[in-house]
Amino acid sequence: MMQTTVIRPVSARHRPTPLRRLPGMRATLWTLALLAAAANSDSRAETQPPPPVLPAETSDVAVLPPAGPHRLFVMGWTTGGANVVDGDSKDLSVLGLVPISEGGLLALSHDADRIFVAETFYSHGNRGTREDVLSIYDGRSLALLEEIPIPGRLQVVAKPHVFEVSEDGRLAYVYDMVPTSSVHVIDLQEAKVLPSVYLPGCALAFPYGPRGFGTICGDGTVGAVQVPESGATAKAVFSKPFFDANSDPLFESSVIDKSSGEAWFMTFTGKVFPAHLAAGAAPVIGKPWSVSEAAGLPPVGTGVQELAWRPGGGGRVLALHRATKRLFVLMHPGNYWTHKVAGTEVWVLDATRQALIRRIRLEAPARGIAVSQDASPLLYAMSDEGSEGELAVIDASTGEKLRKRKLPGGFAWVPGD
Amino acid sequence: MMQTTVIRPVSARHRPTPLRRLPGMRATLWTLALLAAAANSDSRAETQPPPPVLPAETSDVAVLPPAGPHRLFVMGWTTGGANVVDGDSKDLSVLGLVPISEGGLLALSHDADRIFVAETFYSHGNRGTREDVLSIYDGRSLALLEEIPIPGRLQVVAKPHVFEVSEDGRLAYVYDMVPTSSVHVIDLQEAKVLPSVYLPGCALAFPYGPRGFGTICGDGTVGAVQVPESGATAKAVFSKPFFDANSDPLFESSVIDKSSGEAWFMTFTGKVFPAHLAAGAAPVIGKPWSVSEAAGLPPVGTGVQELAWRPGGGGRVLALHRATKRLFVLMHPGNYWTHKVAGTEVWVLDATRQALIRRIRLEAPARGIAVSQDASPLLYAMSDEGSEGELAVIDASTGEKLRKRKLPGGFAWVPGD
Amino acid sequence: MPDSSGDRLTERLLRALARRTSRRSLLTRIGVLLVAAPAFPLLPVSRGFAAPQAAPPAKSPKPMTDFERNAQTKDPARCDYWRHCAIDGVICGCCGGGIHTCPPGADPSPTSWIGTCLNPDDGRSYLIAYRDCCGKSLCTADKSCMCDSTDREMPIYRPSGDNDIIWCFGGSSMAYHCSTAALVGLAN
Amino acid sequence: MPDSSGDRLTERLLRALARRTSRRSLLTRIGVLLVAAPAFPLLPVSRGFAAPQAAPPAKSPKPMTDFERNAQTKDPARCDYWRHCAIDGVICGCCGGGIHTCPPGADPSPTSWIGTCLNPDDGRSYLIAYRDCCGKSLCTADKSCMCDSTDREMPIYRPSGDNDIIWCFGGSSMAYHCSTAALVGLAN
Repeated sequence: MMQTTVIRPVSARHRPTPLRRLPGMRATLWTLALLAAAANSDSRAETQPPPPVLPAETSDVAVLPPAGPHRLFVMGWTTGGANVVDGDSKDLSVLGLVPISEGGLLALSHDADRIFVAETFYSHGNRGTREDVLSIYDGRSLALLEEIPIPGRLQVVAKPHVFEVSEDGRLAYVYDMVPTSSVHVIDLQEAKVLPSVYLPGCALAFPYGPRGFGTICGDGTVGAVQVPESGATAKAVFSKPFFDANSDPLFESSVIDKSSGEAWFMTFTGKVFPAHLAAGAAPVIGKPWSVSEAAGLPPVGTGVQELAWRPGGGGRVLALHRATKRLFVLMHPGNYWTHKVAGTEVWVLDATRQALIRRIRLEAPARGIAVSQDASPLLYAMSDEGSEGELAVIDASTGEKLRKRKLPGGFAWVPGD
Repeated sequence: MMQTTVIRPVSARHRPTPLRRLPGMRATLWTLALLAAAANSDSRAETQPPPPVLPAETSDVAVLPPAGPHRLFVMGWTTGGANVVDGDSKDLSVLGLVPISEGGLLALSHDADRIFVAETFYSHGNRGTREDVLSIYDGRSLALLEEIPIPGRLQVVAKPHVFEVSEDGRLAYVYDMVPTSSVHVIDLQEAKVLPSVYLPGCALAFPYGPRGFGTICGDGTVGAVQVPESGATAKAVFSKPFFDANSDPLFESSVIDKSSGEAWFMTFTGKVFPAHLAAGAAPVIGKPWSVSEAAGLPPVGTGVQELAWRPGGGGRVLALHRATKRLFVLMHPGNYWTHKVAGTEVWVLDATRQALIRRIRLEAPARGIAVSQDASPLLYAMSDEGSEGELAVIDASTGEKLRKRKLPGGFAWVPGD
Repeated sequence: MPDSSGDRLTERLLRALARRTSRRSLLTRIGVLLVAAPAFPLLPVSRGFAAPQAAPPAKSPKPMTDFERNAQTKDPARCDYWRHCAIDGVICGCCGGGIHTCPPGADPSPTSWIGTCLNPDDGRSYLIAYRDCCGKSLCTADKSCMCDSTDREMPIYRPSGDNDIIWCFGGSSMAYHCSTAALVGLAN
Repeated sequence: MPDSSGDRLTERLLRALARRTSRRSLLTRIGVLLVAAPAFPLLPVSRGFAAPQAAPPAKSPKPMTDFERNAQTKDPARCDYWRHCAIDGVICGCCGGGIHTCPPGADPSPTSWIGTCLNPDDGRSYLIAYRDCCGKSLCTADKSCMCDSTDREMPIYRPSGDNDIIWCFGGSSMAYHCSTAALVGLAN
C-alpha cells in the first residue's frame, strides 16, 4: 500500500544511505527474525539476538505507476480535486489527489500520462482578481507542468463535455457562457489559445477526431465544429432538428466515441439517437430506439405520474464502452422530471443490436457511473454522500460486484473515454 | 427566521413597489383569510374570495441585528469561515458566515461591531504567490471594509491568542513563527503595520490595556510587552520562571481579562497560576491553586497511568467570565498526555475563592467551550464532529441545558471576551 | 407531453425583451441576458400583483409531480418548501438569508434561472428565480439544507432552465454560497 | 514526572546543533531552525543505525501511555500505528503516500516537529518526525484517517513539540494535505 519510490529527497544535503529506499524494510526485519527463529528453533526466546534498531528514513514523494486502463479519477464538490484510484487494487486505496479548484474540471490524455485541469482562481480566495487557467499535470508525478491562462470558463456542477480534450491530446475544449455560449479552444502543445467558437443557443463539446467537436443546441439540433488548422475562426454546421428540448431533452452525458465520431444521444425518457459526426459534415442522426423497449418494457413517456424505469443521475448518467459499443445507463424507477435522481440499476445495452444485455442492481444508489475502456472493462458507480459516499467496482462484462470502499465524490473520469 | 431587512436591492433600476419589504407578507395573507372567515363564519368555503396572487419579490441582502452579548462565532477547519449564531434564539439558526480562508482566525471588537480576520491567500488556491491579510468586516452587514497586508502569520489549528485585538479595538496582535517567534502589531485605525516584536522562545499574545500583551515562554516564564506610542520597537519584560514546560506546561487557552490585566494560567494538570499584567512591569505571578483540589479531589500528577479528572480539549479549554471571575474548564477523566481529549464536563470555578461552584455534565463530549460576558452568561460547548458536530447552549449560572443544534466547528468567539 | 409551462413562460418573458423571434437569435440573447439583466424583469410580476384577479385559475386537472404533491408552505428553510421544486444547492434560509434574501455579506446574483412551482395554498403556478448568493464558500451550516429538486429542470443548452450552473454571473465573484427562490410572478 | 523523554531528547538534538547553551538562545534557534533546517539531522539516526547495538535497551519499567499499550505495528494507515503516538492530521498513507512518503505531487515539508514513540516490537523508543505534506487541499479520502494523538505533545511555545502547527514551513505553500511519521532515530 505504501508508495516507496523515491523521486525527490527532502534535501540533497542528506548523505545517501544504503537504506534510503525502504520498500522492504519491515519485510527484511521479518525475514531476519524468521531466519533466526528457524536456525534456533529450540532455543528460548530470550537467547535470540536482539532485533536490530530500525533505520532512519528520509522523506520522499510517491509517484504513480503508469496508468493502466483501470485508473479512475473521482471528484466531489468539496474534495479539493480528483482522488486517483486503481480499480484493480483490492482495497481501492487512494493513490493521490489531482488538485482542482472548487468548480473546476479534469480531462485526461488518452493514456492518462497527462492530466488537464480547467479551473478558476480568485486572488483572495472567494474574492479579488479572477484568473481562469488550464493546468497541466504529469500523470505519474502529479507535478504541475504548466498553467495556460484561458479566456474564461463556465462554473457548473461536474458534468461531461464542459471540459474535454481531443483524442490525440492536442486540443482542449472549454465551454463558457459569458458573454455568450462559446467553446474556447486551446492548443495544448503550443500552450496557445485559438479563436473561440461562438455557439449561441448551444452548449457542451463532444470531441471527435483531431479537431472536431459536437455540440447540443436548444432548438433540437446537434452542431459540428471543425477547428481549422489555419487558426481561422471555426464555423458550426447543424443537423436537422431531431429532439424537442421542451418535451424530452437530451442528457448532457450523451456519449461520443472520440475516435470514430459515433455518438449516442439519449433523452430523459431513454430514447437513444445514434449519430455520426465527421469533419466538415453536418451531424447525421440515425433512427432512435428506446432503452425501455430494448429491455422488453413498454415505451416510456413524459408523464409526471408515469412510473417507469428511467435514466437519471447527478453527473455521468450514460457511459460508453467504445470497443464493444456497449452503453451503460444509470436507471431508477421514477416519473418524468426525476432525471437527477440517483440510479439503483445500471442497464447494459448493445448499441449495435439495440438490445439489453444485462441489468445490474447497485448496492448503493449511484449519482454517476464510469466504464473503463479495455477488454476487461470495469464499471464504477459513485454514491457521493459526502464522506459516507461509496465507490463500487463492478465487472462490466458479468455484473459481478468486485470491490467497494467509502470515498467522497460522485463524478469520475477514466483514460481513453 | 427569515432576514428581511433590505439593505441592498439587486438593482437600483428596479422600481420600488409598496411590497418590496415583505416581512409580514404571509402574515398579512393569513390575517385577511381569518378576517374573511370571521365575517362569513357561516358561509361556505367556496364562496370566499379567492386568495390574492402572491406578490413578486426583489432580492435583497440580510443584515445582522446589532450584536448582543450572546452572539457567537463558530468555526471549523472546513466551514469556510465562522458561522454567526445568536445564543438566545430558539433554534440557534445561523445568521451569516464571516468568510475566513482555511487556517485563518477571527477577532472581534469589544461589542462585535467590527470583525477582524487574519488570513493567508495563495494566488492560485494552494499555490502561487502568498499574501497575508488582515480583513476587516462590518459587524452587521458583514461587508468587507478593508484588507490590510500584514508581514506574515502562523498557520495553525484554531486556538486562542494566535490572533487577538486590544480591548479598545485599536491594535491587532498576529503571532508568527517565521523567521522566528514574533508578534506583528497592526494599528487598526491607521491601517498601519507597527514594528514587529521578536519574542524568541515565546509564543502567543494575551492583550491587556490599550497597548499591552503577555506571552508564554518555553523557559517557564511569562513575558509582558508594552507597544510604545512612539512607534519604537517594543521590548518584553519577563516574570520569574514559575512553570516547567517539560513536566507540566501551561495551556495555550489560559485566560486574561483584557481590561484589568488579571490572568489565570492553567497547566495540563489543572494547576492555576493567578497573574497580573500591567504596563511597564514584569508579570506578577501569584500562588498557584489546583482545579482538582478546588473540587475537593486529590492533587493530580503527571503519570501516564494516573487516571484523574483533567482539563483538555481541541481549542478553548478554559474560559473566563470576567465580571464574576469565574473560570470554566473543559474536563475529562484521563491520564497525563490527554490534554486534547474532548471534555465530558465543564467545571465552573470561582477564581477569587479558588473553589468549585458546579460541575456541568455535557451531553456530547466537547472540543471547545466559550462563555458570554454579560450578567446572564451562556456557556457554549462545541463537539466538532464535522457536519455531525453539535453546539450546546447552557445557562452558565445554573448549568441548565437550554438549546442545541447540529453545527460544524469546534472553536468559537464571543464579544467582550 | 410534460408540464413545460415553465420553459414556455420563460421564453415568453425573453420574447417580450427580445425584438426578434427566431429561436437562434433568442437563444443568443439568453447568453447575453444572463450577464446583462439586472434580474429578470418585473413584467409578469406587476401584471400578477398590481390588480388581483377576480378568480384564481381553476385547479389544474393535470397530474402533479411528486414534489408538488408533498410540498409544504410553512417552512421555507426545508427542501420540500413549495418554491424549491427545482432548486439545486443550499437553501439560503439556513445560512442567515431568506427565501429571497442573501445572508449578510453575500452577493445576490443579478442573474438566475427560472423555475415554475405550484403553490398548494392557492393552486397557482408561479415563476421562481433561483438566484444564487455568491462570494463566499459553500454554506455548511446544515447539511439537511442541501436540496436537489428538478421539476421542469433543463439541460445546460437551455441555460435559463438549468440548476447545475453556478448562477453568480455579473456579481463580484463566482464563489457559490447558497441559493434563494424569489417569486417573480405568475406562471399562468 | 511525566514521560518527557521526547522533549528532553529533542532538546539534546538541538543542543548538539546549537553552540550555546542558554535556554533563551537555544529556543531562539528553534525558531530559525524550523525554517532553515533541511529536516532534522541524521545525527542520532546514523548513531542508531550504523552499528546495531549489541543488546536492546532493557524494557522500560515506566508505565506506558494508553496509546502505547494499544499500538500496533502492522498497518501504518491506521491511527493506532505505533509511530502515530502524537500525530495530528490525516495520515498520508491513506492519500497515496506512506509513512515517510508524500502522495504524488505533494511537497514534503523540510521542517517538522519531533515526537517520541515506543515501538512495541522491539521495546525501543524512536524519534518520529511528523513532516506534513503540503501544497494541496486537505486529503478527504477517508475520514477514519484523521488522527489526533498527543503523547508528549507540547504547546506552541515549545514549537518543536507542537502538533497543531501547520508544518509546511520552507516549502512552496502552507496548504496542508496530510502528515507523515518518518523515523529519524533512536530516542534512548
